[in-house]
Amino acid sequence: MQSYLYFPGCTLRTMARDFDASAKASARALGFELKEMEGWLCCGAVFSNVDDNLMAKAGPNRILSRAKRDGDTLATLCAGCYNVLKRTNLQATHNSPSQQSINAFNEETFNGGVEVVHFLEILRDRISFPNVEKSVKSPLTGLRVGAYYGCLLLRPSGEMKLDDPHRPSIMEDLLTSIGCTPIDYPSRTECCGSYLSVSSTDYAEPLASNIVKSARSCGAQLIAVSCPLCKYNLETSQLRNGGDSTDYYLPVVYFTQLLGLALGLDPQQLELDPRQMKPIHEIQTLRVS
Amino acid sequence: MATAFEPKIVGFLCRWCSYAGADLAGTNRMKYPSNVSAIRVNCSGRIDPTLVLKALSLGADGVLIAGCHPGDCHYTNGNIKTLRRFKLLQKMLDQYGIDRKRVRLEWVSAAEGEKYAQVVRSMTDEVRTLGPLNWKTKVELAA
Amino acid sequence: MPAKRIGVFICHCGLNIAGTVRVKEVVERASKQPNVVFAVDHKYLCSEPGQTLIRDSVKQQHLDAVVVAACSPAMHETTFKNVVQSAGLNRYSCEIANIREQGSWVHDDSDKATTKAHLTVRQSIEKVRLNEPLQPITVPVTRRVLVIGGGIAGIRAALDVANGGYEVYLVEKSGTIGGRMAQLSETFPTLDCSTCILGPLMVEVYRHPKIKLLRLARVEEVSGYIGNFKVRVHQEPAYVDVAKCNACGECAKVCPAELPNEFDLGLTWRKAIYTPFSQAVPPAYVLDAKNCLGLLPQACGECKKACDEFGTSCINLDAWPQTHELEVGAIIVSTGYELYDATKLTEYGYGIYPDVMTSLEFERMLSASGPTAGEIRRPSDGHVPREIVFIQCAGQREPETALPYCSKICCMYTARHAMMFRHKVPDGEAYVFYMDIRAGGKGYEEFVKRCQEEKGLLYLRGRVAKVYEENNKLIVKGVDTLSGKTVQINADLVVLAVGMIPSSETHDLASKLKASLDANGFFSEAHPKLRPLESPTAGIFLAGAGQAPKDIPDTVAQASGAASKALDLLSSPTLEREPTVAKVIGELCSGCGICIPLCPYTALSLNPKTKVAEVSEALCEGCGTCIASCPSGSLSLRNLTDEQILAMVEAMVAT
Amino acid sequence: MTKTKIAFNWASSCGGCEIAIFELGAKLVNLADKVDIIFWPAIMDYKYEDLEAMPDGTIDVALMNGAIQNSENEHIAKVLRAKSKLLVAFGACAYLGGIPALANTTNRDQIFASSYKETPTTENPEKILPQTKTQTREGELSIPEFYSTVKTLDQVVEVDYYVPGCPPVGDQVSSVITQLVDGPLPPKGAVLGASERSLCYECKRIRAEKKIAKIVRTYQTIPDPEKCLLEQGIICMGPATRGGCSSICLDANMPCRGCYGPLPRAIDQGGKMLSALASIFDAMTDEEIQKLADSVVDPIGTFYRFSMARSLMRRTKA
Repeated sequence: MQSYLYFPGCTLRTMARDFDASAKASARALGFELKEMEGWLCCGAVFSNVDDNLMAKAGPNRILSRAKRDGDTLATLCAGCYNVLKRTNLQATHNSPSQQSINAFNEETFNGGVEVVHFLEILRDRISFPNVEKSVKSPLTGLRVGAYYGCLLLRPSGEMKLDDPHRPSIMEDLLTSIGCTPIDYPSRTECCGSYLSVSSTDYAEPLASNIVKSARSCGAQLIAVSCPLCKYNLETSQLRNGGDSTDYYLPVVYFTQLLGLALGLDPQQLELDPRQMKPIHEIQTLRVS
Repeated sequence: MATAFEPKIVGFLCRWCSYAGADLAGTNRMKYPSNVSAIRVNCSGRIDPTLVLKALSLGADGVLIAGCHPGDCHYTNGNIKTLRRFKLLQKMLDQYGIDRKRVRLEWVSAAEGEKYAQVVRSMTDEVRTLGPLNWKTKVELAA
Repeated sequence: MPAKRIGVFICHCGLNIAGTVRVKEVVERASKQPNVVFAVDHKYLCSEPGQTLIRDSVKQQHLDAVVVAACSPAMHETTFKNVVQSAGLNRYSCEIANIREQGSWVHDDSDKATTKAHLTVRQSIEKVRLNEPLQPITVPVTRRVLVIGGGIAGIRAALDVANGGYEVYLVEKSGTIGGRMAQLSETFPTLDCSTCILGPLMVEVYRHPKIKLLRLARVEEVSGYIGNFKVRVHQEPAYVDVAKCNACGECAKVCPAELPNEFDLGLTWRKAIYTPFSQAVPPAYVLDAKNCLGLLPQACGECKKACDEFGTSCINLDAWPQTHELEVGAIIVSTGYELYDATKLTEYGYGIYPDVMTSLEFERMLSASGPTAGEIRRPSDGHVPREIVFIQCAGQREPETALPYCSKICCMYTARHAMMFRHKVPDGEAYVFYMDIRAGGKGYEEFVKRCQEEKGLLYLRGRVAKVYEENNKLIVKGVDTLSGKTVQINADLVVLAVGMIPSSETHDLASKLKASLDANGFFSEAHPKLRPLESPTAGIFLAGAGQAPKDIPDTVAQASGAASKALDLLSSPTLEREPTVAKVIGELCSGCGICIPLCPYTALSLNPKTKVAEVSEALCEGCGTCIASCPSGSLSLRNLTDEQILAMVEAMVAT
Repeated sequence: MTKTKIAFNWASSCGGCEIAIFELGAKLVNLADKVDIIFWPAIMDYKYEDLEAMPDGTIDVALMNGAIQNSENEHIAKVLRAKSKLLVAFGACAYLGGIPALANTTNRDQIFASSYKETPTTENPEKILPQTKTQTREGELSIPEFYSTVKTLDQVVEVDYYVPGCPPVGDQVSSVITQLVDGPLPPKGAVLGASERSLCYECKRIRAEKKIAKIVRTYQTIPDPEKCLLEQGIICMGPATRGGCSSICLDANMPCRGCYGPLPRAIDQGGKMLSALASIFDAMTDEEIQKLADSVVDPIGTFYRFSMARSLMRRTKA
């Protein structure tokens, strides 16, 4: 079975276990495996992307040089980790003075050469969406999903090169291939507030709720994301706006969970809770009647 | 000792692109090491591997040939003919045991002052790390 | 022959050289070189006193050869060769040592710069020692000019050359001359109607006895060299006899093939037989063979029937393409510009939302002859827009994602557009997003100010992040950097000031002309300041936006400049060429033939009698590729022989 | 009348040059009334002592063939030089280094290793290598010192004339000897018995356009005997090699190997041929060019087959 070296990252071990589980399960269903890399550690989150703090870059460089021992491709799920690792690898290739001091500090020379890919890329470029479509067992026909990208998947576009930063389509294409009806809404590439939701909630909160509103007003039944932090912000903003833990108006799920469902996996295995399943039940009952 | 070593690099620059590019580096006051002194030829196509070998045997530590980018040659494709000779020369340099880094072919356009400066910087560094060639003495010692 | 007496002259160039290079030391060391009988320095050798110094020293010191160590030969080689010549020496007994551009300006360390300067001087001494006196090669000049591109630049240049008394071929790829300018409604800053000022010039070209207009034509092949170009031009037939056609338009009425009208950028439709626009020159219909239902075999022929009925019968569907072999002495390139593909700027949604349009499309809409007869309407629903947003620098000054450069004209026409809008829709609101206003030019700043103040335009200093559609409005999200706030405008129409790029065939043409292009694909000039009208390739001159983005006044100025350059070249029946060409040592050449196929100018051939190679000096450009390939060393380049190159190498490495 | 005193001697060579002289046969006899051969170890029993015993300048013309590869070669070259009025480097080895000089692509240790240890036919369990001095019961034995770098004759002694060829062709040899005996003597350093133009000048093959789309080696094809070999993709050194050999190899449908050496104005025979060959590669893109370049097997061995010792670089990095 084709397998990809895989970097989960902290959140997927804690808050976002569902992301990790659903991705691994869907991968298996699609005939490949996510093989967790040896001795991974925290990618340093977006803090590693600042230029003037080399210490923060030591972590991701270590991860990559370790990954390089076991392969030249490293798969990621969390948009944050993806962004950090891909850009760290890119910076390393330039072998700048700062890179040299990082290497000196880490006592291991890393000058790039790891292809950091996002799970979505594997589906698009290696498996191909038509093939995904072939392996769909129970298509989510009629489910209106608003794909939400946020920033880290796409920007800076010059470095990430995943998709058009202004009008991306990779998630929509995936959703279409599993039967959903993707919803185009203006805020799908806007910022969710990131960590500001912790430090300065008042500023971040409107950003997130706008996204939800905009998705909703365009008729989305559900938002699909690829970043635990985005998911957190989109959900909590809804709680703050009168929703409560048992029933809030626009469920946010990981795209891998929808993929899993379409591939005929069991909701428990994908760690989908009832309220997230609600819209899916709706369309299914719709289909029955 | 090795740090004191300043390589002597002979530069053959085509008049229309690379020499103009080198001039541009000057006009923009870009700084680069003084190890390459340039000989202006009309076209990189003028350069014959024999001249490169002679330069090396005379005591040059490196030779830089620079011409227009493929397709931009002022003489249609003189630079392609240089490329043909260069690739075969590289093969022979390997046999001689002369590091390929000592003989470089670069495309530098009249607009690429910074590229020229960069080429000179990197080549000077590389040849400095390789150390002196002094071929003549090597040959005599090998007697 | 006795050893040459060499004089070395070293320039301070003020502090440009002397600031880093210890000139006195270089003089000192130069004077110790073999054959150097005189060495001296001067503050500015290129100045009159400097030149006199050289001239006098040559006489007093009885010098046979001179080395001038100064700026790049690209700057003053000719100057100093002239000086040496005026002092009675052969101009090829002068060599330039470049100790400024490739010396003092690029090295900080005074010791190193000085040493390098010395080596460079030594190289030149070695070269000049072995130089042979040469006489320039004179070649005849074909006193005719080819102008490529029939826009305002080509029109102006053609007229100037023709009025100067020489024949001109004007090659235009489309069915009419006029180019971009014909598409404009008004022109800034004077607001006079574009076609009104262009029209007469177009007619003048058409009527001019010395101008031969070749429309629907393309340059296929260019050979030869300055003064003696041979150009093959391929011309598609118009299928309509210009002499007979009275542009009645009956043919178009019956033509069944409809397609987007390029002149209106596809905002209107035209037939397969059509006239590009009402003032087109020549004033006749053209058949667009590609979109005609069929000529071979003839599928329709309605147009011909109609035309014959009306008695004019000027349509000939059996016309064939023509090939013209032109012989000209000079070529003026005025190939103009196209617009950057706005669909690449996905943040603005051009091509997705019908009401996002380019400035040129808006321009057509403003034009009385345009799709809406000058009314401003939304392409989507034809309503008059109330809120309109102009986005300047769309895809410009963005090295990472789009064009790195500024197209120079957008600030001006955007002001005009916004002003025209407010004029036509008084109760409308016009917003302009800009980075900064570049209104350098006579009356330009005043014009922009006037538009802003009189018409109450809202200028917002900042970029637009994205444009998207929401209930029939275009939501424009941007930032106003002056207030530091993000702004959202719900607009009815968005106009993008997209940048100018070289027209699509520029690269192809450039390689045919052997003329180089710059990093952005525009024709590069021989010198950015001192020779802005010439391509580095001798005999080729540049006019208009094909060389760099410019507005109409600049284009016309450059066109007239290029024309006078061409006239200058044609003014004498012969011209002198560099004699530094290849030569064969006949008694050593064996005629192996290696060199023959290598010459791009077919200057080399094997003499059937002697069986050895020969060089045609009129054709040889002196690139030296043949010399490098000659296995016997019996080919050599005048004044850049292997011996000279090696002497220079030795001068550099043997210290 | 006094006869011209001639000496022949050999250094590091195959003996082919000796045979070339011997093959003069009758001509040699005709020379007999003009010349007196006073030293010719290959043919008659002379000892070095005999040579060393001669007063300096005894010999009028000495023709020495073979390259200088060991101390004996060098010693005898010096002796011969002292004893001779004119010294001629005879044949490719003396003039250019010849085939022996291909040893300059390796070195003494490697040569010894392969000759005395590695070759399958070698039986040398104690791995004994040649020593210049060996102690035996009878006393010390010595053999010449083997050089790492093969030299041309004029790299160890002053040489008056050169005669190229491996070996020099017969009629050239006799005319050279006659010229040296009867005079007038050519300017010092002249190359005798060869043309000033390249072999192509006397080559009878038909030339079309010089273009090489594919390199072909002689064992891979039977070339068209009418057409230029280079244009058939076979590396023929003709263009970079002196004529005068009456193109015997070409007549045998074999390419020129370059034994007549570089042309008067050529800085370096091999370099010049490399440049000429590469220039006519029928390839425009980087990949195509690389492919053709890679298909040239052993550039040094091909382009410097006979002229390694006299080339610009003279040897590979030891």
